[in-house]
Amino acid sequence: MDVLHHIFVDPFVQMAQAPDLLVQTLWEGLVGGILYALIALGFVLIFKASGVFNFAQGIMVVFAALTLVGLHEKGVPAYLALALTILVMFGLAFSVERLMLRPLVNQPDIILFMATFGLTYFLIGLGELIFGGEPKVMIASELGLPKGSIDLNMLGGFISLQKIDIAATIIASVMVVSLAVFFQKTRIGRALRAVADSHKAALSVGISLEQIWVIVWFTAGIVALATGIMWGARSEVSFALQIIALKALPVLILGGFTSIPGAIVGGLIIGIGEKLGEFYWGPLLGSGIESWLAYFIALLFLLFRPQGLFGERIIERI
Amino acid sequence: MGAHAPADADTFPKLLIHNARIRGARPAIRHKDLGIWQTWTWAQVLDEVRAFSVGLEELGVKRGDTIAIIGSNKPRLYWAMCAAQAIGAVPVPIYADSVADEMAYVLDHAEVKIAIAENQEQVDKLLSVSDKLPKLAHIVYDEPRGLRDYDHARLTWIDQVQKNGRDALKDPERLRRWERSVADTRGGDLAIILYTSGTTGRPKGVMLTHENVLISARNGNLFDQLGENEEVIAYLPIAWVGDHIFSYAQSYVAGFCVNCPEAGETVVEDRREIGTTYAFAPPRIYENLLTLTMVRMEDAGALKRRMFHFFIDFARKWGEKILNGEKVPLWARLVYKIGDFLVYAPLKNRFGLSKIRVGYTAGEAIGPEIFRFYRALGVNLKQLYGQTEASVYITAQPDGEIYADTVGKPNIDVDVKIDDSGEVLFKSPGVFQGYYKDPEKTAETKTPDGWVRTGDAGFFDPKTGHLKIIDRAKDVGRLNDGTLFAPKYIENKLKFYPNIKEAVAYGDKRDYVTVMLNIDLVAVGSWAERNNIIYGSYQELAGHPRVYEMIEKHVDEVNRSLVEEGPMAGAQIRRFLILHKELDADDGELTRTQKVRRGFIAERYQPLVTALYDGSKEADISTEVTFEDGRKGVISARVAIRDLTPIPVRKPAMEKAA
Amino acid sequence: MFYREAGQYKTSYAADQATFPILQDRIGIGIILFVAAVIIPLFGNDFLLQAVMTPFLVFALATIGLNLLTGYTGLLSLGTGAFMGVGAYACYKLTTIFPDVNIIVWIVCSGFFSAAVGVLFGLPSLRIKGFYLAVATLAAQFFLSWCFIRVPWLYNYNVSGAIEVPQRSLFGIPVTGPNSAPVTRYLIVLTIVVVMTWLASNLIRGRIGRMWMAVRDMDIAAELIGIRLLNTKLLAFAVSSFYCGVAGAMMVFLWYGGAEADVFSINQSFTILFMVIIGGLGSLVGSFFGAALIYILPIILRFVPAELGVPLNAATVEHLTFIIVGALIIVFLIVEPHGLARLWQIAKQKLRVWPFPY
Amino acid sequence: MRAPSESDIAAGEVLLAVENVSLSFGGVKAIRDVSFDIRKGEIRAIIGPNGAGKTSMLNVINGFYTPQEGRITFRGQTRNKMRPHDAAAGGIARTFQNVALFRGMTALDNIMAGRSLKMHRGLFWQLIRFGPAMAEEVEHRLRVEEIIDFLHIQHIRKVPVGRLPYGLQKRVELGRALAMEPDLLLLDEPMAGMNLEEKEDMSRFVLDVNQHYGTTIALIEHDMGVVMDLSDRVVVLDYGQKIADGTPDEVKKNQAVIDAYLGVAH
Amino acid sequence: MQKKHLVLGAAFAALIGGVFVPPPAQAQDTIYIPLFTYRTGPFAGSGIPIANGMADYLNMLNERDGGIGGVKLQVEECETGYDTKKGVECYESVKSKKPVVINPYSTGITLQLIPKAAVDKIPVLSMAYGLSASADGTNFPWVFNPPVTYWDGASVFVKYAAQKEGGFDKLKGKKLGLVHLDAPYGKEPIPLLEALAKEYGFELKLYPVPASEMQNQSSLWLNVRRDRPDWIYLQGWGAMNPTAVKEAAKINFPMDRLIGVWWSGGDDDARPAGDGAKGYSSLDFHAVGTDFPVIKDIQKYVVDKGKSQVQKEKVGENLYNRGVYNSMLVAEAIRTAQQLTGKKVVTGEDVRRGLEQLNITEDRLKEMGAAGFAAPVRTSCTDHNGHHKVFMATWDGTKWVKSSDWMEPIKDKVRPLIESAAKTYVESNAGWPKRTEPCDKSS
Repeated sequence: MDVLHHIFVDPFVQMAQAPDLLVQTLWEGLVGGILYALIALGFVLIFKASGVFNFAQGIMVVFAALTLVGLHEKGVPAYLALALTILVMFGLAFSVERLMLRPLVNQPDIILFMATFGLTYFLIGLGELIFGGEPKVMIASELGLPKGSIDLNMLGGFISLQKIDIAATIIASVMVVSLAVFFQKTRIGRALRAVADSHKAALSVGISLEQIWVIVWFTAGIVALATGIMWGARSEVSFALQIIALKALPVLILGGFTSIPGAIVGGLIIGIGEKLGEFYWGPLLGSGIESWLAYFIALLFLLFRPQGLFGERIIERI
Repeated sequence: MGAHAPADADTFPKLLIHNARIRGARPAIRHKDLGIWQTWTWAQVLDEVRAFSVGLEELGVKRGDTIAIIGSNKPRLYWAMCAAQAIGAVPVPIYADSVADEMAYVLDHAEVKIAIAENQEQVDKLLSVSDKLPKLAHIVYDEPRGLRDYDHARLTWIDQVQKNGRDALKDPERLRRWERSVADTRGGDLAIILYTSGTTGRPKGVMLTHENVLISARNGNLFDQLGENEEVIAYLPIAWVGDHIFSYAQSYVAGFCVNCPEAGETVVEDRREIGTTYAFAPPRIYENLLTLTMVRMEDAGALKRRMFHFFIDFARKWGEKILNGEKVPLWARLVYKIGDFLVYAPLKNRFGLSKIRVGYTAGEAIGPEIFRFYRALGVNLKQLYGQTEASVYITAQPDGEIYADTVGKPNIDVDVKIDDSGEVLFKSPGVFQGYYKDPEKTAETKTPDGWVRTGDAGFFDPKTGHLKIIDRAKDVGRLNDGTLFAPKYIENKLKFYPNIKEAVAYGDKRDYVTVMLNIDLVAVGSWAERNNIIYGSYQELAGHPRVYEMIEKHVDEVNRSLVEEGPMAGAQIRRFLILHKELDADDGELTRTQKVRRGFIAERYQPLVTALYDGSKEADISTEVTFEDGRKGVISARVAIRDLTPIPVRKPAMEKAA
Repeated sequence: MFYREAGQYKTSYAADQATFPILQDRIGIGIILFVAAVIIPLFGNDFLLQAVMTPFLVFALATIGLNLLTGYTGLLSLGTGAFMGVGAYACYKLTTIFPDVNIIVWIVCSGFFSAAVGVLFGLPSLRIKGFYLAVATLAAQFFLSWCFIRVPWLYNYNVSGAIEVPQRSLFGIPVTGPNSAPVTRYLIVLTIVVVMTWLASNLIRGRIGRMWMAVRDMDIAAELIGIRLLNTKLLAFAVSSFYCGVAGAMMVFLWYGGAEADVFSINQSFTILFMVIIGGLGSLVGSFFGAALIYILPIILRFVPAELGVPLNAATVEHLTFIIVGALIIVFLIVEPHGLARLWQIAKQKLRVWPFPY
Repeated sequence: MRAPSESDIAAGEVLLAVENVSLSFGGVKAIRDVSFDIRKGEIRAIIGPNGAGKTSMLNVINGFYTPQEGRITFRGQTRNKMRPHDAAAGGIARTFQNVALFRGMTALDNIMAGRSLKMHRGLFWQLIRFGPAMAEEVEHRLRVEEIIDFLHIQHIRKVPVGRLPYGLQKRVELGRALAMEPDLLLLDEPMAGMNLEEKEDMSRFVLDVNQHYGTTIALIEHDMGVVMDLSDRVVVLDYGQKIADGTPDEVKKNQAVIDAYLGVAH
Repeated sequence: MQKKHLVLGAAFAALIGGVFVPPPAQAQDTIYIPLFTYRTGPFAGSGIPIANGMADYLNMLNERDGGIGGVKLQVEECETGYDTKKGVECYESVKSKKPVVINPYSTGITLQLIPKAAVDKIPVLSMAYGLSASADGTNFPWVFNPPVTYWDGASVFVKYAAQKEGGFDKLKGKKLGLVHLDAPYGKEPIPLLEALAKEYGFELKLYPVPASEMQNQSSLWLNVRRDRPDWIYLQGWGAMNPTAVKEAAKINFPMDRLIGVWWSGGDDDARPAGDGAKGYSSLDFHAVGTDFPVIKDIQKYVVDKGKSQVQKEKVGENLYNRGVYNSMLVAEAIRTAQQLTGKKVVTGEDVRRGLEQLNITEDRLKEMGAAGFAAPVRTSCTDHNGHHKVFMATWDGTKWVKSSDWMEPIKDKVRPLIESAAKTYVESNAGWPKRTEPCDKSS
């Protein structure tokens, strides 16, 4: 009975007793969730357009952030570094398409998945070779990102909102919205959506498949850069950051591999869910359950909707 | 070797009993069936044959009855022969690919009482002509598939026949009766009637006694020292004397194992699996293998192709000498060893000839290049000259005395002589008893003092003492200017080229020599693919100008070799054409053993022959053809004719030759 | 070239379905086994035995395990590391609770525990397919990793939090623990791997293997010929996890000689998946190739600069190794997406039809 | 095992009865209130224009789809929901419109897989593959080899089916279904995409199966000639509804059928 | 396809056929010191400065003194990536080159090597990391972890908190938190802290950080915020540290009450939080900065000559100096071994004796040019650690500054725990060898 009490009563009592903490937890979950969603967005973009489960998205985050900071360290002004980094990400997208995707076209999914593993290794080696393995400090202030926090005294306590988190939320939202607009309103966007349905349809829009791949990988690169800046600012820029990218996976199964809104909603559910779980229920198990909680949440959803939250229902035909 | 049958085992059933006694546990016959090599030992075969035999008796077979056996190489069909012989009946094997009418003729002529058919296809053929065969009382079949719903009043499954036999044999008296029946059959009794297709006319039934076949087989075994450890694969028509000797008689005499392939298309595969030690094949088989090899190697990578050709050329130079045990420098032996590892042994492995001890080619002359190719690889391929009327063996090449252009020395107990007209005659224990119900023909062939006319022209090579066959005696002719014209000789030269499948030469009593050719679809097709020549059919490919160009080169080369050889220099090919269709046994253009029927072809393609001699550049022809399913149709075509510039004959050489 | 198949005929289905129906293959495997069991132990140094061969074999077994699941049954799993961990921890618990039972028995038995855990986490496979399933298995990976750290009972409340391999002997010869000779451990690993590979090859050629492959190739058709999908998939999870578990136990007891939980991390799972795919999905021999390539290639690469006398520091070599391995993976996939096994198959086919090209 | 004659069939016992079955996906009605029966030993054709619900009907019969309404009685047992593997265990086998072979496996293994239900040796023996397991394997291999022999596919026995031409794949698929030794064999367009010769071969096999093994066959086929030649009785579907049922001759003369087919041709 | 396969096949054949040439045996006129380092992987941030420090000091000895006692040192790095698997591989590959001591630089690798050390006769120096129990020389004759153990460190933290609170009795009822990496390394202080909590009546709160969540600690720090512990001890590593410091700042945790173990005291750990980290302290047992002759020598002989991989401005950082300190211990152990044996080229067995008889006095430190750089170190046959003094270094926003006196660990609490842990270890590892190595008389 005691156990049940701890599970079903206690946490809610706590929530009621310290609403400030609850709000703070929700906020942290929201910010974390948005960042998860950003990484997941990178996955979704690529998966939707090329069917590639891009395991390298995590390392792309690190690589982008590292390039940015690394260039700045070499004396390049922050905004120029940012521009150059975007260029580098384009170069990466282009090379990936040329050297990896094109020769592997029409291969089974798992092979492409594997290839992105190779890409991960390659980028780790390359990144460390060029920029060294030391962790770097994100040049947040140089890029004009705010610092410090807004502490709100309310709800019988205080709620601390990091300005960088607020910025992250805004930037992420802007990116999501602009991507949505890009997909809905522009010609290329429509082609990208078409390609998800059928490659032929995309061709009829007048854009080659190759171009589309470059574009999605480039877009994913930009998303990775944004993620890298945000997350880098929250802690530091190091290769350890790629582990965080794994968190995008439960987000993906939750939201469905092909759904942009799915990635966003999934990210938020996972972010908030795991923070609440860790904060209120974690201590029962000795804390640190965050490492697997997200997967269990996703798995639970999946058992009821095998195609994810926003995935399309599959009718099997024979 | 020592385990040869005692002299009193003078019939095949007696040999079977003997084998079952002394090597009962050794394999007698294998059949690739249901994916694996089902094996029967001699003891098991005896059991099967005995049951079969008694079963046949139950069906009403009496001593002296004839039993037709129709089908491909299946153990139970071989058993049927022995089963029939055991009760004094005479088996008459029939070519499985005969059309119903051909079959009807033989069945009628041989007065067959019971026919043993392999499957539904053969049964259907038999039933379609059964009203013409009042004597045919019953049909026994091997594979029941599709026959379930047939009226079984005159139809029985072998299993049922054997079951009846086994049931009857439960009575010990019945067993003794059967054994008596075996014992009562003598070596001098008729063992089998083999119908020869012959190049012209109706088939003739060659009657052979047990002794004819048995002694010939025994001498053949002695000649090549064949023992019970041999493995042979039975894939040639069972109605052909060659198969009868090699897959039946020699196996019974020596006690070795015969292997029946799974299906026609798996013979090569099956031969490889078994790894035959003793093989027998008409030149066509060797030719096909070689053609296939060369064609496939064309598709190999450049490096591999070069290596292949290097070693093959090397083998052509040294291989035969090594095989013949001649003196060869050490380095050549070493290179040959490397070649053996890289090319020869793998090649033999692919051919299924890795373990071959003795391989024979017979039935027709083999292209010397083809012959040498196999010998160069280390395959002990030899030539043999034989006939149904001789129970095969007339002459054969002893080990170590191999020449591409001879057919060897007379076999054990065989006497050979050449008469004034150049025709070869022989006398041997294998000499047939006569043609069934045809004393006239018998008398034509068999002289009163026991010599048999072969119908082939030949002579003994004074240098080697070997017999050389030039051609059919009646086919050797002369051009109008008196030049010797041996059509087969020329045809064989042409057929050596992988691109040429068949050749028919004309020239007797004409001014010059002309040929009609068939291209080899596999070889030329692959060549066409490489040269981006598009074609839709055989006809189209055969008529293609570039194909003509290529073939013309071959013909020209043949002319050159004729000139070099001297006596035939005057018989150069002046004109040729490529036929618009493949010569086919179903159309009567080839014999069942795939020999060209020159006369028939000349009639059938009369307009073409005329055109060959009237100088036209092309000619129209339409011919009736029989499709595989038996339907008939007409195809017509316009065939181009090419002229060749004769190669000048060097005078001094001529004089010397003369 | 080396294949001389003429004269190798089968007179029974048993012979036709033998493990190595071709004589030359039997000879080849005999030579390989001889080299592995006699030559290497006699002439190999400790580095070869302990840092190359033993790990290679352990990885090969784990790769076979995952291959049974992913390559043969078509179920993608990223929880291999954790299943290996279950084996290792189970073995540790067993041998500390029952120290008198032969350690090799426990190494093998530990597979049953990981099999059970595997079945548990395989349950979602009925409803979830493809990458979704892969991500779902990550739940197992992370949860189990967490357990290895968080359940002190698993590591006997060791202060270090790691499992330490006690010394155990077989016929008086120490086989685990620091006093055991590398060669002893190598031979035990070799024996277990050879036997289990043989068993796996039996399995995949029989009814169960066909059912797995049927599910892999077309699950709907498989169901319509009467195959129960859930049972079949769970069996695959069980057997696969069993293999991984034994590999995990061997990893700790016969290779590392002690381990922390992070040995069985997500990276381990990825490494094994690498090996499966590079080696070739659905191929046992490919599992060995994959393990060799992924594990041994970096070792060789690390030696290359030193052997060539190029003065590169260790870190640079490591970075270059990453780059080269990454690039090689991509190149391999482009050249032969079906893995080294397919390459081997092609080579073998070429040798069989030699000198013909087909 | 003898094949029943036509009069047998007319009076024959009903093997499978479909009663008032309706099936819909979302809002789309694939089958509406269809009833018919299949009698033991007959060859029953299901025909109809494209989209008539023929394949859906087969899917309902072998449990792949569960109909919203109606009952199915197979061998006297009535059910309206059944898992496909239960159908298989009950003796229903089928082939597919688009060949659904296990592409990575050889022809032999594909057909052997069809015998999974009949094999019982467990994991332990499978691992050892010796003694009873091998005996079982050999026993079933023999049965499979008989089927291979029956279908004349000896030469492709060990070829991965993915490499086979379409016609042979269809044959292997038939072999796999036969390996299950079914009471009822459902063939979904067994001759689709074949040339004349292959069609004749396949027709021969279908008849042989019916005769040789006494298997009841329900088949969907577009080639009217084949249908008329092969089948004992024909049921015609159009837009998910049954519009005719009877012997080939009866159906041929049925006005509704003629309209349906002509309607398609418009 | 064909050619491609050919090339690939050849490549693969070459790989498989690639004979494992055993590394050539070292010429025995040098002393071979392998350094297990990790300049790659998620922990490279901490690994790189340490690796640089270790290598640079030894190279400096070669450059300046021509080695130790006239014998050149052969220094070779082996990259482990902080991966146990590669660590074991490194060990196997260097084993045959007769190393005199192994520096595993990873607790995971150390645990693997502890049992092997006695067998292979190669001493393991796990300087202030590894298995705390290995401080017991009676049971672990081949393993050394001077100058302090994690338990010493944790005890100093408690002592420091007590001091600030105004005495040990004031700890009663206080909450002390441990934010630790959820791995054996991070959990190491728990038994001691639990023992002390019982002793002094404070409440111990545990905050584990899973390795995969190192950079995602916000919920954990929310827990901290809820629990409001009075003091926090940070036992972190790699990317966990800067994130923790940042998060602590974010919830306005008083920085002067956040104390890190020495492995949480890297410059890169504090720097990302910038001003927010001001006041954060970490335990340390050696000085920071370049104001020591020995560091100057390193700059002069090694760094300035471009013989180091270090960025010049990073010389003297905390973890760099940690590497230097580690190498000092190695060098002193070799020197001691040379004195004990009279041999110039010493073996692993000699160095083990050297490590056991280590006695770095103030005078010796001065000689080494390291006066004030570290506290004197002394080990013995039974005590392989020494449980030496440590001090607090506090982040001033840009660098670490010493902010306390040298503080003695609570040795009487630590030592019994060590002995009992060693006993447990030996018991659970049946067949653990009894110490047979004789004990040298202290010189």
